[in-house]
Amino acid sequence: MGFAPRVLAIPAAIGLALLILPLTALVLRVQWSTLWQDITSPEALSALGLSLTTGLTATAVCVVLGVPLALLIARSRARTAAVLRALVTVPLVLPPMVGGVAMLFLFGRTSWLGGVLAEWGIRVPFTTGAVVLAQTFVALPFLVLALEGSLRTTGVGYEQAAAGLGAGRWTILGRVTLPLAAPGLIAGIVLCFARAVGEFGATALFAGNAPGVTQTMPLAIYTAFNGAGVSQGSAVALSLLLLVTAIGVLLLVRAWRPEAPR
Amino acid sequence: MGFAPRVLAIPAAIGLALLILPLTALVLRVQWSTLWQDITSPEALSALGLSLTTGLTATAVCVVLGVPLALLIARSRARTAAVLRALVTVPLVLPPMVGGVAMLFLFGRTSWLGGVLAEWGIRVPFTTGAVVLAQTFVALPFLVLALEGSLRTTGVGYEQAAAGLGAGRWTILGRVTLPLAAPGLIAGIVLCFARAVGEFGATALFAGNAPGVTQTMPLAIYTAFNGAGVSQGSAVALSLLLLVTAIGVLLLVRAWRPEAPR
Amino acid sequence: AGASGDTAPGAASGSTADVDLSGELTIFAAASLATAFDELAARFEQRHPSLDVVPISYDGSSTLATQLVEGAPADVFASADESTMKRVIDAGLAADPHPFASNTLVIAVPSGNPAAITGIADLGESDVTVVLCAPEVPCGAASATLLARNEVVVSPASLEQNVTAVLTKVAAGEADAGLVYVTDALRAPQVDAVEAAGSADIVNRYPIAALSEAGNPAAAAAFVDYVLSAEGRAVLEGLGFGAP
Amino acid sequence: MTALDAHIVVERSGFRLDATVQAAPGEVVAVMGPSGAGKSTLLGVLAGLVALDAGHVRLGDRELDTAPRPRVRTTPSRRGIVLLGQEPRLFPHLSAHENIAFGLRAHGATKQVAAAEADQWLWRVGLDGMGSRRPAQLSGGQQQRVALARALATSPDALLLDEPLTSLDAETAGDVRALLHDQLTATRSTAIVATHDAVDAVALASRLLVLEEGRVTQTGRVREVLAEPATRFTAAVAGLNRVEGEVRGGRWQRDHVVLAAGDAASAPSDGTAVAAVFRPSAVGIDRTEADTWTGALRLAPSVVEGEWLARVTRLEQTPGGVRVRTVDPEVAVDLTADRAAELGLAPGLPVRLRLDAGDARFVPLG
Amino acid sequence: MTALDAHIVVERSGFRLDATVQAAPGEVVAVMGPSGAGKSTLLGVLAGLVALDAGHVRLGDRELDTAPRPRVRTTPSRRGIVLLGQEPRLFPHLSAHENIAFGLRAHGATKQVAAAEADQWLWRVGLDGMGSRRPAQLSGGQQQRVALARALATSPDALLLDEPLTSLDAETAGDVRALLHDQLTATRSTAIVATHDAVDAVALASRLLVLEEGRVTQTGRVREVLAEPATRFTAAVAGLNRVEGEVRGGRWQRDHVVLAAGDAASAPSDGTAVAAVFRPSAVGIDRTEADTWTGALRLAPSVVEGEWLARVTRLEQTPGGVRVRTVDPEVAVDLTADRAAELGLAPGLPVRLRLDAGDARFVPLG
Ligand SMILES: Nc1ncnc2c1ncn2[C@@H]1O[C@H](COP(=O)(O)OP(=O)(O)OP(=O)(O)O)[C@@H](O)[C@H]1O
Ligand SMILES: Nc1ncnc2c1ncn2[C@@H]1O[C@H](COP(=O)(O)OP(=O)(O)OP(=O)(O)O)[C@@H](O)[C@H]1O
Ligand SMILES: [Mg+2]
Ligand SMILES: [Mg+2]
Repeated sequence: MGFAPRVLAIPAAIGLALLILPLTALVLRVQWSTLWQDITSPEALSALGLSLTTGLTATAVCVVLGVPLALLIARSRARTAAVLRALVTVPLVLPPMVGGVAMLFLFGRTSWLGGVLAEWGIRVPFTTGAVVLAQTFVALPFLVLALEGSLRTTGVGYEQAAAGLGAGRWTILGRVTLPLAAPGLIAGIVLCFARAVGEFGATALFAGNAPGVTQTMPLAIYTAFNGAGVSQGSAVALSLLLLVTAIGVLLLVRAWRPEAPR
Repeated sequence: MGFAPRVLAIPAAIGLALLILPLTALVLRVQWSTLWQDITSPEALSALGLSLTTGLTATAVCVVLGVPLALLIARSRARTAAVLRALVTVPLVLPPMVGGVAMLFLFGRTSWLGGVLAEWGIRVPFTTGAVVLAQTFVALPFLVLALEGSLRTTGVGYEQAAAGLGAGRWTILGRVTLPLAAPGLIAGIVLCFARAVGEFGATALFAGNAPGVTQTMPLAIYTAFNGAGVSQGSAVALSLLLLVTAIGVLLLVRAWRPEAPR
Repeated sequence: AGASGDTAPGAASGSTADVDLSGELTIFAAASLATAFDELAARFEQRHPSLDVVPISYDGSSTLATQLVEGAPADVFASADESTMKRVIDAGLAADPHPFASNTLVIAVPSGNPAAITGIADLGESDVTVVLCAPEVPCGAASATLLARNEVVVSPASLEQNVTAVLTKVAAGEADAGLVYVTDALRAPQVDAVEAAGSADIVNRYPIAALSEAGNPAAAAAFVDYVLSAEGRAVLEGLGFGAP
Repeated sequence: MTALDAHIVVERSGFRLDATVQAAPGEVVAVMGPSGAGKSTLLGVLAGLVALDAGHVRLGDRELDTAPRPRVRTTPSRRGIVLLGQEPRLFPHLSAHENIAFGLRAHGATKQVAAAEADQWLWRVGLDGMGSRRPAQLSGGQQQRVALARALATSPDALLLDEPLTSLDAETAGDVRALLHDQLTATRSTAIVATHDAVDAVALASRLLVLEEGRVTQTGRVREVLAEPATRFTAAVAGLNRVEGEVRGGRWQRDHVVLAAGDAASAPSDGTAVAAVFRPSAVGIDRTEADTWTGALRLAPSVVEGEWLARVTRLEQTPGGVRVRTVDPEVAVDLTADRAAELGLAPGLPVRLRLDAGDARFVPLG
Repeated sequence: MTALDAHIVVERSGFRLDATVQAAPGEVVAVMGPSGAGKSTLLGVLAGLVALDAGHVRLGDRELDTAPRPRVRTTPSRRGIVLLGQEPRLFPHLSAHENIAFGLRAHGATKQVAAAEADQWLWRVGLDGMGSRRPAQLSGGQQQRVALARALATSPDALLLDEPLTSLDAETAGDVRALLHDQLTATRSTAIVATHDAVDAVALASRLLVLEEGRVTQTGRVREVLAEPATRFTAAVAGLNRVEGEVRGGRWQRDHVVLAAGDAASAPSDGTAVAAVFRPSAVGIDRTEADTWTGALRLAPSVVEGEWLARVTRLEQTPGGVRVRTVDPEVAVDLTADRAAELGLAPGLPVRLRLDAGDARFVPLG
């Protein structure tokens, strides 16, 4: 544990156990007989595909919007930063379902914006786009806050050195700022993707639960859970499928680590 | 924006708008006539109290378990760290509802662990403790990942300097490691608390929904939302109450920033 | 199939079978109807080969109602209770709902009935862990009425958000008993049902309606008729739903 | 024509920098000054990293900065100026080779060209074969050399070097200094070099600017400044004693120290303030007859030209022998280790110092 | 009895450190060596920050480290050793005052005592009134002084200083050097000081250890090592020329350079390898009659004792004048600026060098 007190290994182990043991209990209850069938059903696969597509899209959107936002906050004066950070934190606190209601209120047809969009023939809710929007809404704060922490820790010393060498702003961003904040950026992307893929409440309300269009894995799990009685067999099977896939994607993200410092 | 390209202000603004506009839409729909009544009802206040107590307790537990875990990961070799990080990420991906089922499987009285606990006269589900446990389970990964990012960014240089001065491991932890990783630690605590307070799915399944014991704000909001009433007025009112309170707590966390670097 | 429903609108269903329906049919249905409506939709689609029944969106009735009010595109809405249907009607999205099924409460106990529950009076025992639906949601309201009628005072360990949560706790053995709908109890393998005295009087009715903004009004009306038809009813009854 | 022309005012609590710097095209200017004098701040302003509170920075015919209004501030990357900061700040996530290539790429070199040049530069600073190491895997001096190579490789319009040769041993420093000199001469770069070492100033620069507490106290050709230091600090840098006194009747005098002032006698009038500047090794030293300061004073003859009584305050071992510091006035005396042992000096003892007026230079105070 | 006794072996790709270090209680040992020689690694091992691959570290009668087995490794905080690293690494989140107090607190001082002592130390290093500043608000030299104060304040059993006086100007460095010397003497600390400056070594240490490419090439009393450098590096540090040759018939010879070897003649036998060591200023220089190297060779008389032909490779400006570097053999010659101008030297030109054998010291090769 580097220079940390060695006894801290004990709480660390407890923490790890707390996270892992429930999953073990879950795996122990899997009905192996129907597992293969459950996870290869067309609905499951379509939900998985949708989850991956929307999850990755939402993560990409979060990176595009969140990295600039994190930079803005990290390089603002203390007071401005505090306000911005509070604003970013708000959607986190909201139970996702309320977030979904809020988005419905914003984009739904009874709202001003929804009305305008409807006149242009654009309907946002109940589309795959709405799923991405809902996931972005709930996942963005994670990326922003995690990255901002790392950006602040890194400081501006190396950016100054790069500027002193005559590097332009984009070069500094791409070759210095982001690589140095890579641990935070990657943590942010992981949190963001995980949250987007696991997103349930906001999607259920704002995008609906239409198989093939807006029914992502969590919704499929929810439906399986509610519908098929309490055997939970297929819900658990689907959960495992989601888990394994998401971990697979995340390991790919980890593998991409261009220039890790130290 | 420091040394970052200035055009990035545009996506930053879009990101911020995406996070804030839905909340504005929500506030616009508040039924001001019944607002006061909704948020001062004894049930609402008791749920709020419970949410704050359990949320803060869960955050404290997360700090106690998560800081060591983050240190362990941040100071492990790359390969070990990757495995540990993947393990920590797993619960993030799981829809919380499934997490609740998993915890029920682990601590329920039909399980081995639950049986042992029951023999000692301890029942976990349906208690406030279960709420804290569920919240800890879903919130811990956020603290760990956000802090780990910052710890890795900081590196061990200053810890070496402190060790070179003869400082013991606890001194290094308290006076050097954590203060230097403060941005990440604070980001982690904010994410953790927000996630704990907003937690709904796992609590609903694992802890149940007994007013005063396990009915936290999100559960109260959900109940109000699904209630037979014609409008979601009180659900929205309760959401606002939760929001304002949580932001208040988070601003207090921000105010506590012992020794911010740079 | 003969039409022998006690309400008039279903009478014509046999004849509409011959109408050549086409396009897509979108159905929003309460989560507890999932098994039944999947079956009904499949049969209906078989009857009308050129009609495409879009996979049905299941969710809590309240969620579905909110979505419909905010513009969700759907042709048919089947709700789990009448007050939710009323919200949709009040928004001007549907005109005449038809009750098409009903449900009554039973006591669900873990298989084997470890706490030896024999009737509703046992739920008042202090050493029995009971979970109920929250009074705000339909099954909770019904449970409260039932308990009140039987003058049983229960201190529930939890007031669950929906039937599934009650069933999960019972199935996991965490609760000794819970009040759920018959159809739910039937679906759950690790759960046994115990008759609750007086439950027959407390009936929950499921209304269905074709939506006024339906993209495919003909198909919507036909599907409503089909659900109300004898064949539809037979399917529902096979899954434990009572007559409306 | 001047390549670089700046009047720099920076205000900070307890510190104010107010300095004018000019450099002709291709000229190398050394900046020296005590710790905290404002050298790094000055370079930071020129590089665009520190904001100007008043004044201007001009490079060639471009106005880079002006303040307070109209406020102009050119972004660092558009200045055509490269700064090697006092902390080398090698990018920890890039290898030594990539660090050098970074500067080249920032100046528009293609990938191939940058890689090839970086290889060459590694070789030039004696780090052949270490290109793939991360900075953390290099020693302090190796890092310093990579940082220098990174800055030099860019061959910019103007180069700012903040203590480029610290943490290098004498031999390596000599080689790198020669490399730096050759590079600056070959590219005819306008350069400003902050340094603490007179050797660097003499070897690299043609002009020297002395900065003390935010102000320029002396400027001119390097050797001239070092030969006629205007302040105690500059004298210390040049390794000389500097004692301020005044000229009266052809004699230079400070308290009880009197020297025959040859050419200083041509000073316009009596009472002119003049500093005597002389090498520590030019001063002769002897024990007094008495063992105590008061005793020595009692025995002291009246003022003798070129001789005075002093008290030892500190003995410092130096490679050449021993340096004896005395008060009043503050004068350092160098003597060999043997002679020091023979004299048996210790702090507090009185000594008799001798100085041949021919060994001193008399510099009128500005 | 030795306070510190270590045999240190560290293996790294392309680098192997294998050195023995000993220090008596209260002794100060200077370590010098070229950049990348392993000085910082050596100190890192002693401080417990770098793992030993073989050997041992003993402090007093405690075995701090042994390797490979039985492997003992004492945690840094239990060693009673304090290291001031090459990078000062002031804690950026603590003020200067808190940084100094940190070391004191780590050594068990109470809050009040630590605060009071920290104040005193700030004053001693000339940073009175800057205690509340964060490191980022201090100049490089000010940071260096805070770091030094932070390390010295702890008064540990053994003190390791890695280039403690870099980035300080001559005057401040002198004051801090004196402070450091007084402190080391007063506390009778055993100390190891890595430095690049012979001035530091002479002023602070009694023994000097020269480390080159991971091996100890010379060790002994500081002045003796500097007077009789065993390697080119040490000669460079001492500012001397060192030419290896051999003694034959009472004459020292290297190629066409021949000197009358006075005392070296007492060497056991002919053919003994002996290095001639002499100051650059002791060498006389003249233009040859011919303007080109080949021409000069043609005109050269047969070998003359104390005179040889050489070619100029580099001219370096120095504060004292000009240093002319020549090959073969490599000899540096110091001359005044005037004389250099008069000679009109340039790289490539042939010159005639003269050296009085009395100015050279002959050191048999070990
Ligand atoms: N960020 C800052 N905020 C406030 N004061 C500062 C800041 N940076 C430097 N200073 C102060 O400004 C003065 C000049 O600092 P500067 O770094 O320019 O000195 P310097 O001449 O480079 O010294 P050194 O030789 O020690 O590097 C110092 O007194 C320093 O304490
Ligand atoms: N972490 C590392 N991994 C691999 N090699 C290293 C590492 N750190 C240092 N080295 C190498 O070990 C050798 C010794 O380094 P060290 O820092 O001890 O040198 P030094 O004598 O202190 O040099 P300097 O005077 O430049 O500070 C160098 O060749 C360096 O490149
Ligand atoms: Mg500086
Ligand atoms: Mg070193």
